[in-house]
Amino acid sequence: MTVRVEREDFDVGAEVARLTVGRSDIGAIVTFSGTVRGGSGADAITAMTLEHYPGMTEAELARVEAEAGKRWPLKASLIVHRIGTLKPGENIVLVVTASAHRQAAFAAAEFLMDYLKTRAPFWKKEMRADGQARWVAARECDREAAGRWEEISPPR
Amino acid sequence: MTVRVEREDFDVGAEVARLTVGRSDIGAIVTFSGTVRGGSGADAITAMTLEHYPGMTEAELARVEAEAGKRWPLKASLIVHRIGTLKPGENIVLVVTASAHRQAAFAAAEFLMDYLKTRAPFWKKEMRADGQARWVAARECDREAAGRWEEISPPR
Amino acid sequence: MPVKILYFAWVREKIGKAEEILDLPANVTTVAELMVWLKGRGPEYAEAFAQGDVIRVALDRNHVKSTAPLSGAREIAFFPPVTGG
Amino acid sequence: MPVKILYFAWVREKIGKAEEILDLPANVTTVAELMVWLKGRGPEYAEAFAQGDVIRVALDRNHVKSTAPLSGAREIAFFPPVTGG
Repeated sequence: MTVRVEREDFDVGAEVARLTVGRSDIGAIVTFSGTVRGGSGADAITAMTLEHYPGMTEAELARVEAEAGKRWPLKASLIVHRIGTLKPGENIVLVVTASAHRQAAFAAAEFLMDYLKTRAPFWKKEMRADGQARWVAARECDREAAGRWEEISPPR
Repeated sequence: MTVRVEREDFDVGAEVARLTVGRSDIGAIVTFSGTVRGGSGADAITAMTLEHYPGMTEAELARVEAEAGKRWPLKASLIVHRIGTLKPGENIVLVVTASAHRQAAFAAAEFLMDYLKTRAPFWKKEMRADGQARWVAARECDREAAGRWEEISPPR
Repeated sequence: MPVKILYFAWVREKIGKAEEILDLPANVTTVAELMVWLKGRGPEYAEAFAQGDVIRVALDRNHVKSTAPLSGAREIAFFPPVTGG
Repeated sequence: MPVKILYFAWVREKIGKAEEILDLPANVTTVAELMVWLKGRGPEYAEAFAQGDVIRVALDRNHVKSTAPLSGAREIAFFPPVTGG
């Protein structure tokens, strides 16, 4: 159960290897990588800057990860979130979940992403191709996605 | 959209990089890795051998992948399944899905795994610590997991 | 018309061969009839097909039900429920 | 009692500073009251908090609603809805 906030890029394979090395109790590993989309036409962007609330971010991600560990029988999990200025195609966020079976690993990874999107104090600013900079607006569908976990009891 | 059946191990990070290199239209990448569990006590295993139906396997995986591509707006996908003799902790299967948004990538990866588990002609034989060899029995919960996709209309 | 028959996993082990080419009698027109006919070929077949309802079938590399007509398939495969992934 | 106030993203940009230490009047006891009081500190605050209902608040690094009492929090942060991930 690890949380990191950093400027450097991550390598999905290396992170999975580190999390699972020497273990034979894991049967299923799910990773989610979020990347910067470049958009197109009037929505084309040249870069994205990620600002966060140092201290609260780590605390919030750790709370979210602990909650996932209570809901599903996870063998290991990892959240890495980058900050600073990123170009289209670059990695933003990585979530890894490992469990004995795939259902728990999939559900926990989705849960972590949904909660991270609505609770972790990060803000994205897009640098647009037309020279304008714009703070990204929160998406209503992310609030709905997070809301669904409050009704479902976990499939333990 | 690629399908491979092979003896060699795969590297999750390298496969993701190959699928996404030079692309800025992808926002979400989900990977699923299935690995050999070692079990414990009376269920401890020393190795697992994977047999398949050459020709049909590739055709079935391609059909499953094409079906996922019809149901969700995928930018890329990959299925790699290993054959031969594997030790506890080793990789068995890799599924990668890439889309603009995470919901499609998650759903398609789960769908691919559920269908692969019930349709792709692979059979596992466990070599047990007590010297016995045993064909793994199909799990009813895998049939149920695949069945749920026949009722849901895709969230396009 | 000779047909290629394939066996996988424990079906293969019980029958003792991975494949064979057989000429099917004209009255064997469905998968279920083929399984009954194969059972008559010897005790190893009888044992392999003893639990016929758990055995899965593919005609020319497509999953079919046991009620399916053979429909001129050139390659017929018998195997247990799949356990990959 | 001095309190550390933090501003993030466009709240920070509108106010023109990332943080400040302020002594709050005794009659400011809830998040909502603090937002009203901050609005009175100048046009940049008034603009930042003009759409008070979209601004999110954390007390000592925990999300709270705007109706929450300040309860002696030492660090209060104002920011737009989060957009990470």
